[in-house]
Amino acid sequence: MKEKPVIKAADAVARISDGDSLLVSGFMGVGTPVTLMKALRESGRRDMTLICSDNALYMGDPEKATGVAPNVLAKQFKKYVASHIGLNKETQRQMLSGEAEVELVPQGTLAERIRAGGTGLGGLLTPTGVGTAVEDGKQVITLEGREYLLELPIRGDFTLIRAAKADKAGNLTFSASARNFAPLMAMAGDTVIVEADEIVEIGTLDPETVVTPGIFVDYIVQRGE
Amino acid sequence: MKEKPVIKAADAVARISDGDSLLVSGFMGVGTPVTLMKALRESGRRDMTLICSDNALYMGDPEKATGVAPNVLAKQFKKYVASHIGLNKETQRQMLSGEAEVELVPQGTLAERIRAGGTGLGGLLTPTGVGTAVEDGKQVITLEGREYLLELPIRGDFTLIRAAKADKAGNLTFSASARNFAPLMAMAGDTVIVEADEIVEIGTLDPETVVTPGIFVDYIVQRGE
Amino acid sequence: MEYKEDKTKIAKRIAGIFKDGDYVNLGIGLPTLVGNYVPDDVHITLQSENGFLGLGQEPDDESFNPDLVNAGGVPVTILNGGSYFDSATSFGIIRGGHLDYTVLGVLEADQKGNLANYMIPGKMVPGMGGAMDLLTGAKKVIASTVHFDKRGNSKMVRSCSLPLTAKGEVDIIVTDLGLFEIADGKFVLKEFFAPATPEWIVENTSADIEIDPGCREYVFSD
Amino acid sequence: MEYKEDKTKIAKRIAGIFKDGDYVNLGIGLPTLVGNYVPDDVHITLQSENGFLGLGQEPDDESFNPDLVNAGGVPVTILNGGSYFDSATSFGIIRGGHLDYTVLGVLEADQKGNLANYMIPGKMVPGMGGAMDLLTGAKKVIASTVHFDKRGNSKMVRSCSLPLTAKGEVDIIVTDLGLFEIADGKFVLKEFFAPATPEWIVENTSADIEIDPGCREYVFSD
Repeated sequence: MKEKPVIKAADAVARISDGDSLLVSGFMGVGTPVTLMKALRESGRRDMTLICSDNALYMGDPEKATGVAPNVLAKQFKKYVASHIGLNKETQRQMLSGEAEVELVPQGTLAERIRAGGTGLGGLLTPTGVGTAVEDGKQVITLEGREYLLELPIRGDFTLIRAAKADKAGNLTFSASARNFAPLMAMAGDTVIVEADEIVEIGTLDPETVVTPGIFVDYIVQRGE
Repeated sequence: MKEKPVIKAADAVARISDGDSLLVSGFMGVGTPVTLMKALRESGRRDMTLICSDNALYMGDPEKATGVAPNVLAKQFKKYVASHIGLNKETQRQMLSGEAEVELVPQGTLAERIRAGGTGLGGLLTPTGVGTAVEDGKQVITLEGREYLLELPIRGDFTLIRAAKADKAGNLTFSASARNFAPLMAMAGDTVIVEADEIVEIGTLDPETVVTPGIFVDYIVQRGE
Repeated sequence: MEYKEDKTKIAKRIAGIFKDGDYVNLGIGLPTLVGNYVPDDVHITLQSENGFLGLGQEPDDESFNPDLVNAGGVPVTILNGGSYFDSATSFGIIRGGHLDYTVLGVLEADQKGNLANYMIPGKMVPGMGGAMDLLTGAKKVIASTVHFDKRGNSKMVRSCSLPLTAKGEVDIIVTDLGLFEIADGKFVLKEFFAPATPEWIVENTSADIEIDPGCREYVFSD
Repeated sequence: MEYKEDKTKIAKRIAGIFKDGDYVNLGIGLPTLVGNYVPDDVHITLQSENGFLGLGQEPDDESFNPDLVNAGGVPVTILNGGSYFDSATSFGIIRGGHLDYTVLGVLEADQKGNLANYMIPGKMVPGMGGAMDLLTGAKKVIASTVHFDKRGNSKMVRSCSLPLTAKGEVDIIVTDLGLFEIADGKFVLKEFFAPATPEWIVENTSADIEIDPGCREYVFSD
């Protein structure tokens, strides 16, 4: 089986351009590919769209910012697609000042929309959000007397995720609740970059316990490098 | 954690009534819960709907019938929902004689419809089947110039699946390509009965490698009992 | 009667609702307290919507895993029999009706079963997180709240003025004064907690409350 | 020229299309043969739509696993670096455009890129299995077929008369006479296989074929 390129974080993010959309794994900073996000910060890319479960934690002290929050502080994004931004004061500030746009998506709908983007579905019908502000501007479809919102797929130019182990064929496993959005985002990025805690040889991972098959993965980066 | 009831196959299928719909795992007989299907045959239940990837193999010799084919031979179903019935001569005969109805569903669409049924989605849009007979009677939705079929969820009164290991909390692992539809069907049955090659104590399975979480499972049957 | 906020009563009463074997999701804040009062002979399994079943206690130094947090981002443990999954499966569990109960916090709950708990326009726009899915998907939704806000207004109202988290999905409301169900566009008082009386509750709540014919005092054991 | 059916040519030519690192799904029958002719220095990964990547050779007695079969139900093995998944993920790979190529069999293929390969009304109603998804989802669809059916009719036609498996999804057609692409509602002959000549192919095919200006003979190595 052909091996995927194992490259440095700086070389990986060098492929990203200003204005690109990024799918980034992590829930409250748990599962964030921090090496890639640091390299992205150093790259100085701007005007990107960040699609991420939440904007992690920033309560005023940059030293204590977690997950994607340092990149938010570096003002790298013009738009955030997230289910929760309440614990990041800088995102709130950017939103209120109009510096950045925020699209709030219910967390389960966000997961399904990314999955739809990755699996070639044109959309999905969900009861979540019916009768709320989430309904605004969306097609409502009634089936057997129940209303559903037509939600559209989400894809990204790039996916940046963290895995526990990656074999060189790109097969991935994850660590505890750090799994969250990573397996979905792995399907939905035009280019998928994985930051792995550990990179192992092909044949090391049990095919039964692989969570994300290597077909979805383009590049592997060793965490910390 | 509370344990799920471990019961005999005959007691498990005794819960099923004439006319019920069944989701049954297996692809060409690989992954079929054969102990449950044998007990179901002995139960004499009739007029049921079988939702299964395919109708396995029956080329004329009942001794060589595989997977769900012996139940087809026992005329237990009034309707088949499947992606493939070409290797079961009895299904073909029942269809042509009008004894049973057949709904052919593309395999990927069948998987997504069952998943939608299990995850509370009202439907999904797929490009598969556009411009073919699968389109008949379905709503076509055009998004950004591309046509999609609105496909509706499938659920069953009962799910009968085979697992490799089940712990007593209902967590499941599978064996190689015998996994196929089982994890999807586990989500989509009102009552979910698992036939396990091996039943193990709670705490034996690694939470990272559980494929189907116990929340979906109602009863466990030891394969062969 | 003088009202004194009492979150413990709310948590204790909700904990008594669950049956052995139930699967439950507890929201952040007050709902999390509920876990402390589940009787020893009632085994419930807690889901954490960030991707696992079998949510356990706070970790000690040895069991601490930075990759294992609850939906509030707080370090936790996983019980034997637990399992990890991705966010799509997690919300498949939620939306698919596989949870017996979800317990959520309240900004406003109205008598049509509507709940508002995710934003105050112009003031607080944190986002809904998983709350909309939880309200829509769980078999039974329990709204948990102190009866009055800081300014003394009842959190149970005729019609929510804040943006809704979900429409008509609340089944049960437990406050520190009593337990209510929603029926025919009204709150129905099923239980009251002394020293409150049904009459006092009706008089001091800005909503239509019907006193159930079988309404009774719920007595807390210590 | 006398036509002599030659499936090996078809399999060999298709095997030469793949690049190192490609992910490919090979249909049942003729397409399965393609796997035998992929050059040693081109490493492709085969998907089996019943739920795994890394489809390997036939098993020997030792590696035989009754739970491991290909999409035709035939026992196979899995390579190092392979992985198992459920049918939704498997078809997510297919529909989501993650496969570089799918190779499928043909009853009829027409010059608009339509393919019919799953039923003959009144005669054969096996079902489409995964074929509709494969045609719709793969980046490139290769239709593989002997040029003529048993009665001598060309399988490449102006317009399919049989029920379609998918509409306008075929990119490349390889027969035992040549390699064609679809463009502007016509077959475009890109390569011919001796002893066939472009003129003979055009004359003997019941469809509109344009001979590409760069059309050349493809010479098979043994």
